[in-house]
Amino acid sequence: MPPVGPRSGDAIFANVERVNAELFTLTYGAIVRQLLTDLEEVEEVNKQLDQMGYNIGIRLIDEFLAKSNVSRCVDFKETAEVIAKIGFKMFLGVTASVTNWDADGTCCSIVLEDNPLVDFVELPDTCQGLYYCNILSGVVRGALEMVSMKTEITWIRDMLRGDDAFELQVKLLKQVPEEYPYKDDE
Amino acid sequence: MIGVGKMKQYSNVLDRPLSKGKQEVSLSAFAFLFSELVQYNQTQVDNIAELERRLEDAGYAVGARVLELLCHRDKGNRRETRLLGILSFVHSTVWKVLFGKVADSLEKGTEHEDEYMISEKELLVNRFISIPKDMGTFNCGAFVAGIVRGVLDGAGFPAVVTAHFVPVEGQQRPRTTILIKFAEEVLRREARLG
Amino acid sequence: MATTACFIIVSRNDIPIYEAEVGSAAKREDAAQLHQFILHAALDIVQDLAWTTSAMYLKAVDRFNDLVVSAYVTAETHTRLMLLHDSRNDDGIKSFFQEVHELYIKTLLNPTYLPGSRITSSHFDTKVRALARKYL
Amino acid sequence: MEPDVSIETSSMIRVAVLPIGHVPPVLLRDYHSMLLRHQSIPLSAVSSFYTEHQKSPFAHQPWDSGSLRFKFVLGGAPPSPWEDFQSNRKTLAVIGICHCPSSPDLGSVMDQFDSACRAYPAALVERCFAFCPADSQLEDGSKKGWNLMLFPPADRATQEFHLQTMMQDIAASLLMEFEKWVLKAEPAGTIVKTPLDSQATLNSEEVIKAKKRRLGRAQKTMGDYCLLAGSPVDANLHYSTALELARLTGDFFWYAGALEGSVCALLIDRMGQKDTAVEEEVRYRYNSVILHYRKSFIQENAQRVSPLTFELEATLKLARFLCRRELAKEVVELLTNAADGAKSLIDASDRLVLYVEIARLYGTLGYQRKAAFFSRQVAQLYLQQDNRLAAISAMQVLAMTTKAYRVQSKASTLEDSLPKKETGSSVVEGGKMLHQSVVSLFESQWSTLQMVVLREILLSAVRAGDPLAAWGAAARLLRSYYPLITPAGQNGLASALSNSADRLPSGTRCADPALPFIRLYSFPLHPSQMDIVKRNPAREDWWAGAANTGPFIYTPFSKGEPSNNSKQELIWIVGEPVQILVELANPCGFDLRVDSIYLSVPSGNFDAFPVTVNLPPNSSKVVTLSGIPTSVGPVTIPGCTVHCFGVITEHLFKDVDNLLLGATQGLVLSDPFRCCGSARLKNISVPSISVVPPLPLLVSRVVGGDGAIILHEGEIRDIWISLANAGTVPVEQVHVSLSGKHQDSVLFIASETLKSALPLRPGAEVTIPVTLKAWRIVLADADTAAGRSAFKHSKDGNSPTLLIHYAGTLPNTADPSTEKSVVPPGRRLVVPLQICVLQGLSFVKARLLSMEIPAQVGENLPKPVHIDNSLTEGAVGTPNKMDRLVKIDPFRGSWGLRFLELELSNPTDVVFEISVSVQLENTDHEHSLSVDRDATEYGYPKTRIDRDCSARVLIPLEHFKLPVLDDSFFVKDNQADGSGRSYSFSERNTKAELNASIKNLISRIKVRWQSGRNSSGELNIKDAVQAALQTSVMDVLLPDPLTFCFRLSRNGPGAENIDSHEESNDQVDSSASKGSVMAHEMTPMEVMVRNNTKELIKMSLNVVCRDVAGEDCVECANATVLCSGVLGGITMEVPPLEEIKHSFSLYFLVPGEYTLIAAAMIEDANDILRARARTKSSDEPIFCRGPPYHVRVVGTA
Repeated sequence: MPPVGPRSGDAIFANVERVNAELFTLTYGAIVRQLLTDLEEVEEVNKQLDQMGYNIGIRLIDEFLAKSNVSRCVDFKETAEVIAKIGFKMFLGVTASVTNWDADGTCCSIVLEDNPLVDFVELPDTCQGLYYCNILSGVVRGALEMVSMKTEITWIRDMLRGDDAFELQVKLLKQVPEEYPYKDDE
Repeated sequence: MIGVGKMKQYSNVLDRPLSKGKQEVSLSAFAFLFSELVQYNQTQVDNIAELERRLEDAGYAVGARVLELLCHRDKGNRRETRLLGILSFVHSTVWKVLFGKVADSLEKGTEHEDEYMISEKELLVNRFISIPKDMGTFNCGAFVAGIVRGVLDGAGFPAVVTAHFVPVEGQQRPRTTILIKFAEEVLRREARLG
Repeated sequence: MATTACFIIVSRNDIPIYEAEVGSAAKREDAAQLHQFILHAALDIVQDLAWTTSAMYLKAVDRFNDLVVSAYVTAETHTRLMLLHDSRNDDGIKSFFQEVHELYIKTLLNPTYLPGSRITSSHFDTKVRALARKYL
Repeated sequence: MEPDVSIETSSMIRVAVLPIGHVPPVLLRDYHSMLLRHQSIPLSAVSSFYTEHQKSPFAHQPWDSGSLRFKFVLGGAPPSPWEDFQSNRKTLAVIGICHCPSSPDLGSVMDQFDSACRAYPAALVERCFAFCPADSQLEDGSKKGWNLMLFPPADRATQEFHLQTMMQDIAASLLMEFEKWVLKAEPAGTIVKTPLDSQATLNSEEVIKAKKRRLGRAQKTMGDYCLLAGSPVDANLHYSTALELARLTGDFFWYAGALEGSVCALLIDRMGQKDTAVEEEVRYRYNSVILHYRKSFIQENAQRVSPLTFELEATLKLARFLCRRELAKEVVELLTNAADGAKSLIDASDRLVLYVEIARLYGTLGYQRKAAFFSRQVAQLYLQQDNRLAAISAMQVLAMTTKAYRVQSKASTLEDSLPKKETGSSVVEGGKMLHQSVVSLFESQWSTLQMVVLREILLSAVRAGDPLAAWGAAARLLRSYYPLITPAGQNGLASALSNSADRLPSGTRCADPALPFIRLYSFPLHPSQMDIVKRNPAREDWWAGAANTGPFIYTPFSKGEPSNNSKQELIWIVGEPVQILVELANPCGFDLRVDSIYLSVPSGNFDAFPVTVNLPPNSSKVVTLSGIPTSVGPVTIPGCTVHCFGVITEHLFKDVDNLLLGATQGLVLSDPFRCCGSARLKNISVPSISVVPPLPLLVSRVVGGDGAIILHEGEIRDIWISLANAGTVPVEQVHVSLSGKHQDSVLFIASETLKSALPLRPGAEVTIPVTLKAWRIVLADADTAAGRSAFKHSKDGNSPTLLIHYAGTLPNTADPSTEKSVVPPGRRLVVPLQICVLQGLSFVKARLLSMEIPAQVGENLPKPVHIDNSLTEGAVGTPNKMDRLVKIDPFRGSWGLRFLELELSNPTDVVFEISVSVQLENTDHEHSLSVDRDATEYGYPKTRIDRDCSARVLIPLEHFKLPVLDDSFFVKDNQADGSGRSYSFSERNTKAELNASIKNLISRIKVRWQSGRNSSGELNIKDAVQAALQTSVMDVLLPDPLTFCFRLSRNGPGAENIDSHEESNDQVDSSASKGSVMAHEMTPMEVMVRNNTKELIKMSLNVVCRDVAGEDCVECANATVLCSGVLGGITMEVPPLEEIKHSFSLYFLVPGEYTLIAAAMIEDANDILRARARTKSSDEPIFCRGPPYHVRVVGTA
């Protein structure tokens, strides 16, 4: 009996297998550390993190659609909401909100008050310019691309840079006509 | 804008209380992250040994921190000064916190005095990773081995820690054994402390 | 408040990763140097002592003339918080150590901080000094 | 206070050892060491010399087990005020040491000795040992007094033995003296005092107490003597009484003294074997010793004298006794207390001794850092007393601390490098935690301390006048801590360096490098000119496989982190200079002059050339260091040898690498290169280099071509490359191959010329031609200015390169002996052909023109067009060229004549001349009887195009018309005009054929250009032409199914002779005149219809005659032309490829111009015809019309 409409993020999160957030956080920390050592340049690290996120995003979407019976969201507005309310919850156990819609509804912000990635993190002067959570933007971008929405994502606010929250600006570049090559093969 | 950041007190990690470690994320989130860790490191190496070393380094960074955190939070600022103490700390406390369960088993190596083994039927990091044939003996457990080494080394018990697949009869998936070989200085000290 | 108090955190490899003269006495370079020499010398004793107890706070471990060295060994055994002081207020020192320890843990957990490297965070410094004023 | 005291000290007989006369220090040390062997003389050995005069006071002397102990004090010591309190402080014997060769007069020696002895009133025995006396000395030596002992020259063993007996003798005599003393002392309680008891105290005491106290002290003293006499039991007896009395009289000081004695006695008695019981006992008693010394502290004379030193000594004694790792805690406690005493010590020298002792004890305890701390305290005390000797001692003491503070000189680290590593790796298990291993490698860790220590070393070294030590210290200070030192301070150090260098002999080496920092910048493996290729003796073409590798394959910076394990192999050649780039950094605030720097090569088979470098403040510089391998074998280059600040030092690359690694980890002060604004670069591992015997060495040069070879698009030119063997070995093998882009632009390489020149002796040179054909500039660049784009090209390295693999002799691998001797490698010379392609003529467009030139009716038969070569060859500019340019056959008709018009423009600044030529196969005219020539070429006049001009060139196409219309073409035709009709064979196939035919058509058109004298080429216009022809290719190629023509048949039949080809042209010319017709005459005419198809064609022919107005002037109302014979609807059948004649006559009434047109209605046309006619419907008839023919009618109306 498939529940009608998308299930709530909390419901899903309650049912999925979970791990200690600290393992997650520290592992992510270790990754960032490695990147900083390997790539040396902060810009490169940002790129690599985004790439990693993208890789995750394009794989994660299947699970997302499967677990939350989100009937594929057609319009961008709806999609953004789903990501914020369900997506973040079911994977990171935190909820995000969507704000700052622009007039033509192609650009909005996903705001994270609470972000397991950055527990303990403080950027030293040597790492200024590092978008520590850049992997998130990659994930969102990748996932959206799988539902055929090309987006451009930029950090508006970053707690590690002293802001009061994390704000991802998601800008819809173009929406490729609906087609789900990735939906079937599972 | 960075300057501004410094002004904001709440933004500073030192002002936030240490987390109670009750927070959780979905396993798949970790799975995705971990597989990226592995894949990234694959691009940085040209052989399995190197890859395992890098994973171990990543793990070490986690272990060293976990030790400090857990001793403070879960053991009320007691240090482990004895070999068995630290081993059980790894086997139970660390495992419980990180993997949500005590490790399946902790045994002393039969042939060597300085060897100990922590075994896990299904190591968390190996649950969602299937090793391609061409990567032979590669074991993602190297990451966990790194964590263990991080804890031990941090606590002053330097050791060589390695992860191995050990086939179990009656099951097609082998279990993973974390092999710990302590440095001789550790054993010497143990002897001195009696 | 202690007239003389020199606090350092010594990493594994016996490198000071944090140093602070937190005494009320006027800072004099030669004095500061002497303090560090004394603390450095005390490492030998701390090293032996650390393995004889599972407590982190080792109390006063050494002294030179009227300067006492108290030490606190974190779980990551190679990291030692050491305080050189002329006061005898044991509880104060203990709580000082414990709170600094917590700060250290937070610093350590920061992935961009490489264990064993200098603690450069300015917040850390300010908070440590605050604690010193509070407890010493 | 005395150094080096232990509990047992109380039992030691102090002996002053004095050099008499001049004794070389070395010898003195030697003699002293000989004495040291006899620090303890067993009583058993003494007995032989011992003669009992009276009853010995030492009742319980252990003759068999006991022994006398000596403490030799080299140079003696001033008498101590505490001698009475502790007899072991008395100098009880004096031993003079004299080296006879240096002091010939023994008499004076004795005098000196005697005078020396006067300084030791307490001495009971005095002997002067005179070593290796001359014979003369031997005899007069014997005359002299009894206390001169001669040691005749002899082997060591003998001397040892001699000395032993002497010592035993001394021991014996001392023993007897002790007995005397004790006996003497017993009855009369001699008053013994210490500086401690003031007159006051003595007087104030009441008699009894004073007596008791005296007795007690006497007992204590006797105890001391018993101890010295090696009789602990007797000693103990005296001590116990002494203790008793001292306790009663509250004589704490002496109580403590006695107690010390008793402990010593206890230990002596136990023969030094310690069990816990003893240890416990000693600990207990000594604590009370310490306690009582403290008790005996008397306020009023505290300033003058205090028992503190004794308390401290006692403490040290206990500490030394307990000094074991297990008891560390206790010992530390004792030592800490002792250290506390220091500040209340009055005498600075006492403090010195105290600290020295504490340092030592901590050292033995294994607390190096503690030891270092107190050593430094000692050093500071020394430095307070401002004299050279003190400075020297300070320096030495500090030197001992350097290890603990990790500021060792490299010189010292070299020795203990191994254990150091071991400990390092134990902390860093497996050395995996990179940053940790780095830290332990890096010099600067606890900078605050380290800088202080180094400064002190520098200071003491300067005072002590040890320039080398000073230099080393300054160097370490500057190198490791420059970031923490102010520019002023840096300058100070710099001058310190040069000052100390001034005091050093030139060419002095120091283990500690100062500045600059040197890192490997890059390792230019061979310049591509000298690539070395491993030669596989097995395969003949050893270059294969190596060939495809471009010149830049060996790039030292490979992707991924520097993996030192996978080191590159690198081969150098004896006698061929090599270069290595290193980067120097001077992060300090002064100008740094590096007098010389060169690669240091321990393997020694390398001549390194020194260079001088000046580094401004905070600057870095990349320097090329060169050298020449001198002999075969491996070469290792760990670093550079630098002569800077007047001293020569070794700078190892790996040190800097570690430092930089540390910097990346944020573990070290700073990265010297970064702060000089130099970029960070991956650290480069020195490849493992091996030197091989000389190889041939080819160098290339493009003859005349300085730099790039400039060609216009499509230009073909020869260039000459000269190859010279600059090596010392002849070139035996050579193989030329191509690589890089545009390989096809190299048309020909005369590798044979090269081969034939082999073997190429050293110095020999050979020149080979290479033919190049310039490629086309890609349109992208075409629009950019020709010149620029051309140069860009040459930069892109998209010119081809010649790879010349060559090698010297191959050792004949036949015999196995040479098998193991490795084959000398081959080499590869890379000759990049720097081709710059300039844009040439640019092709604007091609289009098809068609024009119609009416034919004349004449007497002759129309003949198929054909031109014989005689006229074409180089016939440029001959008068009749025009009609060749545009070929008109008046009879065949030039109807629908087609031209290809090429429009060319010349954007360059040179003049081009275009010449068009068309090539024809004669097979086109298989029906003509012309003798078969495989190809004829039509030349057309050259067209000159000035710079920035454009010109048109016409190429007539009718030569291409095919004689026969057969179906194979229709299919193509059909494809060509894309009519959807279906055919037997597949489209693709036919399309291919079509294109083929077009291609072949096009390929016969060549447009060549020429510019200046030696640059010429061909214009590539194929595509353009194809585009132009594509649509109408059919019309170009295909003939009409029927061709018509008219002629006047006035000279009857038979005139039609087709074999008169020769004069065809002039006939054509004359035809116009001949073909004129008279009015008012019956003019017989013929119309001929030729069937160009392969099938018979049925048709009805119509002939129409029109006047200039275009009116049909036969079939109209007022006809101006009368005709006999049929003109319309003539049905006829024309067999394939045949002609049919139809005769008729016309009678022109009016002179003028008329036009005859023949047309035919083809019945039941087949597909071919329909296709040709491009009709769809099958029923509609096909109408076929010939070209118009003009007839000029002359005459009068």
